[in-house]
Amino acid sequence: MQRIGVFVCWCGSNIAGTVDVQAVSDALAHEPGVVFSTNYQYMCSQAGQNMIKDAVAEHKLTGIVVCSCSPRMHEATFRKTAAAAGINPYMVEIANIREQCSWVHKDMQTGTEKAIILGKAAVAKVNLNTPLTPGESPVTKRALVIGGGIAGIQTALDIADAGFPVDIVEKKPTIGGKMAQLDKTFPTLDCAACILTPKMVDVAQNDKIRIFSYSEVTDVKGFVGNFDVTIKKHARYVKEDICTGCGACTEKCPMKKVPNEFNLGMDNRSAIYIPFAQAVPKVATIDPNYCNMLKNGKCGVCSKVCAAGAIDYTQKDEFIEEKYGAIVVATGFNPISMDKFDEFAYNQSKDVITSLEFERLTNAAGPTAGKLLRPSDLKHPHTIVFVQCVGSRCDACAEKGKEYCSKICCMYTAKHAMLTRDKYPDTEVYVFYIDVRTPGKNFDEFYRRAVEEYGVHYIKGMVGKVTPEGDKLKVQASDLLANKQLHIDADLVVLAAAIEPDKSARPLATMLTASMDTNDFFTEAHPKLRPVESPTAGVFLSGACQGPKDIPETVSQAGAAASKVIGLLAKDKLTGNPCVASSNELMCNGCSTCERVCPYGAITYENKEFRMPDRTTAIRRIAVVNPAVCQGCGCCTVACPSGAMDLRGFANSQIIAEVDAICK
Amino acid sequence: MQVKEYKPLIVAFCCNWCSYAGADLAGNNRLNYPADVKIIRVPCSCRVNPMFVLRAFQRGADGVILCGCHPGDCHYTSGNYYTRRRMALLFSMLDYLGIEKERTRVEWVSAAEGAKFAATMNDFAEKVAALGENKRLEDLRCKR
Amino acid sequence: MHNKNQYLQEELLRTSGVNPKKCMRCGKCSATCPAYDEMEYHPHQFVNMVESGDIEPLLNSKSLYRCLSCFACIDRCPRGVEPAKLVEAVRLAAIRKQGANHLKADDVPAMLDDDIPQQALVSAFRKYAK
Amino acid sequence: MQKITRDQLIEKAASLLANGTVSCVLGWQKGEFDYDITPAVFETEDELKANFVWNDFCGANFSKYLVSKTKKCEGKILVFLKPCDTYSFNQLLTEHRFDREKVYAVGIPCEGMADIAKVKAIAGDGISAIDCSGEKLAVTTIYEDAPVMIDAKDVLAERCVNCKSKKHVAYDELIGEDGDVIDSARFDEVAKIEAMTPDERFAFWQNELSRCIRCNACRDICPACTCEKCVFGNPNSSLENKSPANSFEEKMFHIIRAFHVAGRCTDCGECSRVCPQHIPLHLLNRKFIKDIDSFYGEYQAGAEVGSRAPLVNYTTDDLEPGEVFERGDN
Repeated sequence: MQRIGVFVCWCGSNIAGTVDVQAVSDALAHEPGVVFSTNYQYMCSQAGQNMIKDAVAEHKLTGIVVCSCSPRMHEATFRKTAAAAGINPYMVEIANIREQCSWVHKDMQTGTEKAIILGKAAVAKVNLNTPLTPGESPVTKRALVIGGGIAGIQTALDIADAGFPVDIVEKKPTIGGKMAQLDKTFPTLDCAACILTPKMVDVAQNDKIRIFSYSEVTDVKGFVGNFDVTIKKHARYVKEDICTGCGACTEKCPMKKVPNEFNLGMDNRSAIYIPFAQAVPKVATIDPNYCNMLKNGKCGVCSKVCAAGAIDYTQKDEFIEEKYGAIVVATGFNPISMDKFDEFAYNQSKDVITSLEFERLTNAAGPTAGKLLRPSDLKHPHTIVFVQCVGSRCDACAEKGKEYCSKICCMYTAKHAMLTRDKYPDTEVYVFYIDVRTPGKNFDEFYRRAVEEYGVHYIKGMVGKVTPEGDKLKVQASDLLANKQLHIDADLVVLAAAIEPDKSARPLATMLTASMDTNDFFTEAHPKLRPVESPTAGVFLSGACQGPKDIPETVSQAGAAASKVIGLLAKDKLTGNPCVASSNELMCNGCSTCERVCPYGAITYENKEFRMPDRTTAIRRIAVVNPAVCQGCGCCTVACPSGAMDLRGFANSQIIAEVDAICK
Repeated sequence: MQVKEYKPLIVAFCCNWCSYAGADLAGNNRLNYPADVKIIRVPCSCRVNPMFVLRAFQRGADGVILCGCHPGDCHYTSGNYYTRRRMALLFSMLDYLGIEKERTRVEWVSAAEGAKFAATMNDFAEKVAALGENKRLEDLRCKR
Repeated sequence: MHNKNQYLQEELLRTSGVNPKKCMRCGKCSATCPAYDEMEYHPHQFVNMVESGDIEPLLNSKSLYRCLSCFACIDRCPRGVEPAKLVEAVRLAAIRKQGANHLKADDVPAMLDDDIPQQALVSAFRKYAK
Repeated sequence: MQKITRDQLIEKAASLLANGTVSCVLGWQKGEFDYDITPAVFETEDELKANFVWNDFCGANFSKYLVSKTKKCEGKILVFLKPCDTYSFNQLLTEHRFDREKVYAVGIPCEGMADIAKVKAIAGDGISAIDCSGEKLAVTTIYEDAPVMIDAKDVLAERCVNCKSKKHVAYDELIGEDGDVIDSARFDEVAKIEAMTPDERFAFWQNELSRCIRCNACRDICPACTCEKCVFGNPNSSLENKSPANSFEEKMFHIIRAFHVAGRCTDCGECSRVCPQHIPLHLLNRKFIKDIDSFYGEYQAGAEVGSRAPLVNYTTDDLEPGEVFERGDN
């Protein structure tokens, strides 16, 4: 028989305001197994925890029930308290009388009644609890970073810096990501390439870091500390280790009409290409969709001009299997498609562009070599209209757009407007905004400078319609403060498109069993306290895959993710979750049903000799659970017809005891 | 004689990762739902054995609801897919035995859906209350 | 804020099905409105005024009848507020206030005219027979 | 009358015993009466000749016995399998419940088995002998001198009237000819209950299940219920329930039993055959089979070894539990 102590928390007035805590502790004092019952203002405080420790010593407690806030909040706290008091931490159960009782009910009587029942259920469960000890598993001291943008680069550098090997998997032929496409960065206006490319070089030169470019993750198995990952390396038809990146092939390639994705299709590249001058790895890649040699066997020019002999038209996709201890997701973002926003005439006029396209138009390495020329006729635009919040902050029910604020648009639009006025004082620049959101160090000052020093016209209101007419774009907009409708003849319209997670994130999340929100951003383990960890152990989040972020924030999160990875890889062994399935060999039929439903392949079978009731022996097939692989979902326990399979910590008998206590 | 006001007894099995967190969020946002709902935490909706559901009814529950992560979002990848099949068959069987189908329900509630959790519980409690006491599951054997 | 028109406001929200609290004051409805210059109160003001209970001026404004019901504001509103439906509801309120809110089935034959499209009659009947 | 004779089977068994292929034979033998035939293990030709029986009352499905017998018997066991028995045989193999190498399976055709209750309904009580060797069943009672002649068709067991398959899905050797899978009307009865109002369904099942005496015969005969320890007989399962303690427990027992075998039940009908209270238990199992077929696509347990049963499988777009009630066929 257990000797259970019950501790009812007031949580100040959070619980005590709706639940008669004295009545609860009195009622639970008479439950079977309970030898001590009390209540206190803040059980989670040091004084509260000491109270538990004292009671354990005084009353020789073997089990503890805390009636308090959600176990998701303080289960770990009270387990530690129990351990400190010399009780197995898994002899603690929490009755959630705050989130699921006092906070959702208003009436003292019903709240108290419910709290007592929840407490009884917890007591009933503790009566059947058994001490559990976590198993141990080794840690593979290597990390995988998925995505080679600034987030992935920073994370990889920081992990490598601590001495652990890191692999970066990047689906594009080069690392660098979105930041490589940017011109200048707010609020300091230093050029993106100047601060990014040295980091890219650092990655290339770091002997702890391997880059799998033009590759993607196709399969993830295993668990924290022991992931088995399959990486698919797409055939680039160029031998990576031999290519010197001289670029002779790209010059001689006769197929030059391929839309250049690095410049967002605003100019062309050749079928064999190096995305940009500072690409890492700086090796050519053949685009099989356009290469004549690969398509119909006619050409072969690149192979002839390559002095190094790096071209290999027979290259095949390659699958690499590698073991990792930790995985960092840094899959980043993309601007959303403007197809559904007909009113801005994005698909009708070449002179309506997104902000990312504007970045390329102003970049010295861009299609116009840094001169601000409008795409349709390469003339200098004199009137430019910037539209903010295109597709951001939309109604959840709206078919187009996203519900969230994309966070970075206010600042980059201010940057674009300021730079335009700085370089071309003869242009009129209008920015239509709903709100200007500039929470960040030196951000608001930056925006004010755009208005006060550079004379950018900030207008509170929205653009309703853009109509191409002749070589002008007729912009119809509202000025809410002046209460009038504006008609502007613009030469260029720039849309601050909302950003969304990269499309590869969703299938990756499924592979990693990491959860996502409705917008396909990865969910963090705790929104405030564990912002760089995924709820799936061993999976960490870096950059915009977790939510919209600017560069400073991305870099700091990348560093934070790296430090979490380092903390994990620094351990030699991981202690697992002891709440895993186990099979009672005496009852097991060996029927393989459990094995079929296990998502982790944690169950295997072995033949074992048993003594039968009639004193003969027989060989029987029985299930064996690998506790390091089992994650404790309990699916097998229900599939098992004989009830041989049970889940520690959530045993059939424990759940039934809870059901019985509630239904009494 | 004083007639005691009928209060339904509802057992809610919530998976630890989504629905239990959704219930916590309902609490954080102070969204009311009837105190008749008592939550039992399970690691995954697939931990819920049909026996638990029947046991609850046997011991006098008036309604049993299972909440889990949305299909595709299971913390354990596939648990809720199995739950979905198991409960579809179990509920169909209970219906076949003439037991009111409103007494059982499966609802997918994510950790972000505190409002949905509260709304679901309000709706379910209301439907169960409308059915009154759970006589059928208790009395199948005894002809009256 | 004290709201003297609470009853009327509730009526408008009910008949229109619009929730003006969803508005984030971006002004896209007004930016998009083809009849903007004809109006005294513009679509975004309409939403704002109904929300604050400042409905009398709307009832008496000609703006009410300048709305073309082109629904551009409904289409483009990022928040799904549907200002045109609110304009329509205020129009109906204005008509009802004048007592001319009812069209009886018996009145219809007298109004029959080859030039009136059948659709107009049906929609008028649907609207004013409530 | 069965197409193959007792003598044919004894001859086959004797020759396999003689040449050492098998060391024992799982067959039928007469019980107290001609119609209560029980399974038995034969080790010699003499035993076979003395006690082996094959007639219209040999309904017992031997598959389940292989689980324990293969562990005990030295050498191979000869087992006679009727078509419907072969499905159970395969299902048990899928679940690794016995060693295929230790079994020599002889498939035998079946013309359908007789239901003694139906025989009694025609011939009356006090049956002293039944002769199945002629065209008709000759039933002798203690009250009449002349035997009552009954057409076997008129007393076919329900499961044989709705026979789902005359095809053997597993055997080492076949005696006689193999048949085909039959497009049976076995779900008609289920559909009839589904078509009732909830109140009628409740009344129907209350009437049926209230007769249950929890003798566990249905569980003990079921070839899918081969658990080393049944949850209902396990004191540590919290569900131990050897006899009904309160009014709900029959239903609990029968729902759980049907659920445990859902997707594994081959619809052999043994549960209903052995029920002393004549509860149509097969209607519970068939409900699950019907539901599985309509929700997740047709599936016949035991049709092949190693197939993935519907309850250990899923698709991402399965129907929701709430949707089962919205379907037209419910």
